[in-house]
Amino acid sequence: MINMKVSVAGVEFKNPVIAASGTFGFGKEFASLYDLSVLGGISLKGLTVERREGNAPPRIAETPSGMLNSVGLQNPGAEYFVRHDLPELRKYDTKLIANINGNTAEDYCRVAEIMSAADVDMLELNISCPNVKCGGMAFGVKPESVLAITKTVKPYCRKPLIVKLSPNVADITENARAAEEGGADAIALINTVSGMAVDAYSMRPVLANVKGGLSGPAVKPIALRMVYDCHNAVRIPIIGMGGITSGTDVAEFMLCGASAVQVGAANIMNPMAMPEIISRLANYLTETGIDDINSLVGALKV
Amino acid sequence: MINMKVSVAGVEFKNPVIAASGTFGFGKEFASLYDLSVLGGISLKGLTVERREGNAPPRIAETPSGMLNSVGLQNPGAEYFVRHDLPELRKYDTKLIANINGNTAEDYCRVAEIMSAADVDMLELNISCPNVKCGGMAFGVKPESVLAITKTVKPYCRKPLIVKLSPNVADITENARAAEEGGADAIALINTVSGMAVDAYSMRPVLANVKGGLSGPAVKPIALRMVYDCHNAVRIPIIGMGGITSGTDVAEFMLCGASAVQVGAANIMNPMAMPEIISRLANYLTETGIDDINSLVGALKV
Amino acid sequence: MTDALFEILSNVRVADGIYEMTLKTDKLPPIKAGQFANVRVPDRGELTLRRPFGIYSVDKSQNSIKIGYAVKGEGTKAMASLESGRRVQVLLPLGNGFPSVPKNKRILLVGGGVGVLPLLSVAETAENPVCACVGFRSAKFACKTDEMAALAQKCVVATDDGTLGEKGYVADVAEKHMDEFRPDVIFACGPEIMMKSLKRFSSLPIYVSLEQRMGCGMGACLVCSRKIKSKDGEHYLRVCADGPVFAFDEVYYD
Amino acid sequence: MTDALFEILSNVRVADGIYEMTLKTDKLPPIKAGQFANVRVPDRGELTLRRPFGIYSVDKSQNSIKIGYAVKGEGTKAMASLESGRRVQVLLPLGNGFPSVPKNKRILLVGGGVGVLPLLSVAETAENPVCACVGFRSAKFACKTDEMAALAQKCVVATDDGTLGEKGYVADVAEKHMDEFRPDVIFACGPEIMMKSLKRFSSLPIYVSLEQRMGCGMGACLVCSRKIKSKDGEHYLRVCADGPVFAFDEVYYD
Ligand SMILES: Cc1cc2nc3c(=O)[nH]c(=O)nc-3n(C[C@H](O)[C@H](O)[C@H](O)COP(=O)(O)OP(=O)(O)OC[C@H]3O[C@@H](n4cnc5c(N)ncnc54)[C@H](O)[C@@H]3O)c2cc1C
Ligand SMILES: Cc1cc2nc3c(=O)[nH]c(=O)nc-3n(C[C@H](O)[C@H](O)[C@H](O)COP(=O)(O)OP(=O)(O)OC[C@H]3O[C@@H](n4cnc5c(N)ncnc54)[C@H](O)[C@@H]3O)c2cc1C
Ligand SMILES: Cc1cc2nc3c(=O)[nH]c(=O)nc-3n(C[C@H](O)[C@H](O)[C@H](O)COP(=O)(O)O)c2cc1C
Ligand SMILES: Cc1cc2nc3c(=O)[nH]c(=O)nc-3n(C[C@H](O)[C@H](O)[C@H](O)COP(=O)(O)O)c2cc1C
Ligand code: FES
Ligand code: FES
Repeated sequence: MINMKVSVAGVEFKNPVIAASGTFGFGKEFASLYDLSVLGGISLKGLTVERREGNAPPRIAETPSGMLNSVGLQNPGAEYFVRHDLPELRKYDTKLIANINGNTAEDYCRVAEIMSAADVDMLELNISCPNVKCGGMAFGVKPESVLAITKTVKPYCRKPLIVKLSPNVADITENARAAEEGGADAIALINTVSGMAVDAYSMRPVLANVKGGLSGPAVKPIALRMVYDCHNAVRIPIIGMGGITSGTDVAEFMLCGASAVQVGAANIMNPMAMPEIISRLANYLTETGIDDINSLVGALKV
Repeated sequence: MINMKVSVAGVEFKNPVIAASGTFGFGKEFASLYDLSVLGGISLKGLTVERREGNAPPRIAETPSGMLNSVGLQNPGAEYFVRHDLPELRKYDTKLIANINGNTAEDYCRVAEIMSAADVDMLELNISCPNVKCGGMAFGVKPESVLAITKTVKPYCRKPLIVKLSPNVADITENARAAEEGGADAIALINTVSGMAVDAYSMRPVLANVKGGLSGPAVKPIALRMVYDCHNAVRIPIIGMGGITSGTDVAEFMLCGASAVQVGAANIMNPMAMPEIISRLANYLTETGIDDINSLVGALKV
Repeated sequence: MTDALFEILSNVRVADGIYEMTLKTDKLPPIKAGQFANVRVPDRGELTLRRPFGIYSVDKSQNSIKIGYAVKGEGTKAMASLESGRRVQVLLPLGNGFPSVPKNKRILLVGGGVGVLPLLSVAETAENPVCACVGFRSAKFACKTDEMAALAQKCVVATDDGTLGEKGYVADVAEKHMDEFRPDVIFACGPEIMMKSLKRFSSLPIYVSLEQRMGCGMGACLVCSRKIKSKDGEHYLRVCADGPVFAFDEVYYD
Repeated sequence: MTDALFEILSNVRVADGIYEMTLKTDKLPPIKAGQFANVRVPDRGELTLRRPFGIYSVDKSQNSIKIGYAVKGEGTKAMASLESGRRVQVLLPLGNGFPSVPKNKRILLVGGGVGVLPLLSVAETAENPVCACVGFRSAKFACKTDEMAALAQKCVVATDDGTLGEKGYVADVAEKHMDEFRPDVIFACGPEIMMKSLKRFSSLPIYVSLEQRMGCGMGACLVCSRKIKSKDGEHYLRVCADGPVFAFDEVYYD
């Protein structure tokens, strides 16, 4: 029997494949296509204290092997989610990660408090959303502010805390170390890369918000490089993501040092992406004769 | 008659489409496929004082809609180039840009001196190559060092100076302003994005150098965003690049604020890319009823 | 909802730049008029997003559907060159479709351009008396007018330049024929500007099928939002899952 | 050198995982034995790099060429599914090919796996006496042995597992037959490990055709370098433009 179980900051996932925040809603849409219990976990749509409407549409643009989004954290608010969506979701045998967002440090703390009291398994501090004016990325660029926000929020967390890093930085290892120092139990990377799409004929940006966050296969080389760099920089586990669409993509991230991965854009490209990725990953392990998936972590031969 | 002529820092290009450094050699290979005089210009393969061998192979990896390279500035040395390759190249009616590289500030100054004395039209300071250990990107990350190197090299330049910026930074506008302040006559962006590719089966990086520079269509959204941001930050002209493969791509960059563009990876994907792009660009101008291409620059309706 | 491989039975040009594709699968789920499909463009790995198209005709016995599409950009261009026998990944049925209205109520379908296609699904399935007014820029872009005429009690065709049917914008032409149509409810689909021009009929219930750039097409990614008026104020609703059909007076037209 | 659209005349499987594609264009430039082509995988926009393949046969009268390819990754997988009539963008001829040697000199071709294919072009065009020793992992991977046998004076086939011809690695088998081959020069193409094992023959001039990951294929981008010994020391030369054929003793094998 091949072992696919991985453990991140004490939380055990049945396999390393987790749905990435914002691309999987609160899971219910996908539940009508397949059993969510096959998933390692689900990182839920980013939550804020209050309901948020998000940015003006259009909010998505296709780019070569990628996509830009500018959703801007549309969500019903953390408490609403806990009451209306969580109970149904909890019926599945999969780990749940609450993705925490805010405009201010207080907001973050408040959502961390609410979600710490709720029946979720981990918290993911999103300080890297490029699509909201205040909050989001503002906290995630400078190592000092990564350190400060992590330290501030950590005491409100009664679940293991993941800090999700932005790739829009000069040296991601500084921010990884700042998160570690601030008390993060794990880091997740990458969030989307700031980008833009233009319609040459209308002479307008495709997104109403002008800029958006790039994700999908196009960013995979950037994400792999950042995971690899962070693996050499911090001791806490890494959840890798950015452009994963196949079982071998998962292996590539783990070889670079990720203990688990998240799958985002692929869910949008192909609603059956995650079960397919998980079964391909199992095939890959068989083909390569690996009996414990954990042996991949950081095993890149350089 | 539609005007395709653009002028960058006083140098007039017959059209805004320039071959990007490193993807076009010294032109002679492409000269056997088409007349180089159709081009706006050519930015030559990066030159150093001494001949350089570059990095160990493999030096290229395919990524989704992109490619990674780790050439590491293989070149025959600036003086050798001037003697052996420049005379032949100068026969074509197109502008030539010398791409200047070095390990130390002195190196940069020396190449700037050599190329200032040679029959080229502009100099392009490459402080953003991610593929060499010392030099290159080290000078291009921090605004202070961009300012310092620009200031140091500028006095040796007897041709208009372009400073080529790295995208591997948190805020490219700071570096654009630093280059402007240091005396750059124009900026060029983006150089390649630091990335990595892994072979899941051999469990090794695809590139011998482990990391490489990402370019091609995958990076276009990142490049457009950076050109747009810089256009709002500096007064000197911008040469935009990153993933251009079509006439409308050129228009997109110009709408975001580029006065001219460079075409890199597309030459590798398709050796006829540049003449095709130029003729498509002319079609685009006809279709949209634009009679002076300069009216596109920064004309994005936001 | 199911995401399945469909085989292309046929893929033919039906008007200038407009194609009709018949797609067959093993087991087709039930589909309502006005629902849509999210189609993956095969082979073209660089095209990450699926393309949404209304399902305008369903043949349950054959497990086949028809979509009609205008060639606009890269994706539809690639689709137009696909040959019969090729397989395409399709997610369907998506969205809520047009509401069902009591059988005795008369439905008027107002369609512009390829917007007539989703309306055909109503004409095909509704047990109500159905009339239609369909408009095109010019005769060469007119599509499926015969089918509509066969399915509807009355079908008026309009073109902006008068090269087919009556000359004029579809809403103007529809207005002239209101006495004959005598609708209880209007279902509409077409360009935003056409939809906006239906304001004159707003004494009647109007349902419009909207378009928005989409990602998942199934309600999960929240990229397809549109501002919709509801009891508790204005909210961004998902065109894919909460629409694509909305009541006219809930929609903001600007 | 020309970059032109070629039409696929045929694309057939010739051994397990190995295909042969015949490509025709309007006007084929002259091509030397051992030169190669850089092929754009059609439709798959996400595959940015072309794939290099040896041109193993040229029909000047038909303006057609043949390439043979092993299905390895995404690009060759996509190529294997292309149907006749499809068009493919091809840059050719590339590289310097095998050197011409005086007509009376006997050439021994040593090929491993799909490496036999570029050698066929030598057998097809050289006016010299040509012998060949071609090796495969197993009978099911053996390709073009009949063609080689028809073109060469003598052709010995070897397989690692003995399922076809003589059992053993190709260099070992070639060594046994040296008295019959009596070569003046050896041309070789195959996996690195096979090439390395030719060291035993290095009293003879040996020319090897190398593979390296490539970009432009035409000498401009400098990504395909390989360390080569020359008079003034070791230098990175371009496999595409300075090769792909190099003298054995100029090449570093590690
Ligand atoms: C619910 C719904 C039903 C539709 N039904 C039909 C139909 O039956 N027939 C038909 O011809 N068209 C229909 N459309 C529009 C159709 O989806 C677009 O014309 C098509 O996606 C354009 O793809 P492209 O590859 O040609 O364009 P590209 O410009 O290459 O597309 C780039 C991206 O923009 C999106 N996009 C571009 N135009 C539109 C648009 N108008 N609406 C939504 N997304 C767009 C594409 O889906 C893709 O993600 C419908 C749209 C929606 C939302
Ligand atoms: C000069 C030359 C001549 C060749 N002739 C032949 C031939 O006649 N028949 C044949 O079957 N193969 C030949 N090869 C190898 C062939 O190019 C690769 O097997 C093929 O590119 C793999 O493509 P893929 O899409 O299947 O693999 P992928 O793994 O999807 O390719 C990814 C990238 O890696 C490159 N790549 C992968 N393997 C190789 C390799 N071994 N050498 C160079 N690049 C590689 C691809 O070109 C592509 O850029 C030759 C290579 C060279 C350099
Ligand atoms: C439509 C969309 C919405 C997203 N929303 C969130 C979010 O709410 N919180 C968050 O942390 N990341 C969000 N992300 C980022 C993803 O979780 C992920 O970090 C990124 O997309 C890279 O992974 P991918 O290439 O697999 O998509 C969103 C991404 C997309 C495409
Ligand atoms: C193979 C290769 C070699 C390059 N060498 C250089 C170089 O010598 N100097 C330089 O300034 N940029 C170099 N670049 C970067 C390009 O000039 C360009 O900035 C980058 O590739 C982005 O444009 P593109 O997406 O059109 O390729 C190189 C790029 C490639 C792909
Ligand atoms: S397209 Fe994803 S929610 Fe509508
Ligand atoms: S592949 Fe570009 S120089 Fe050889």
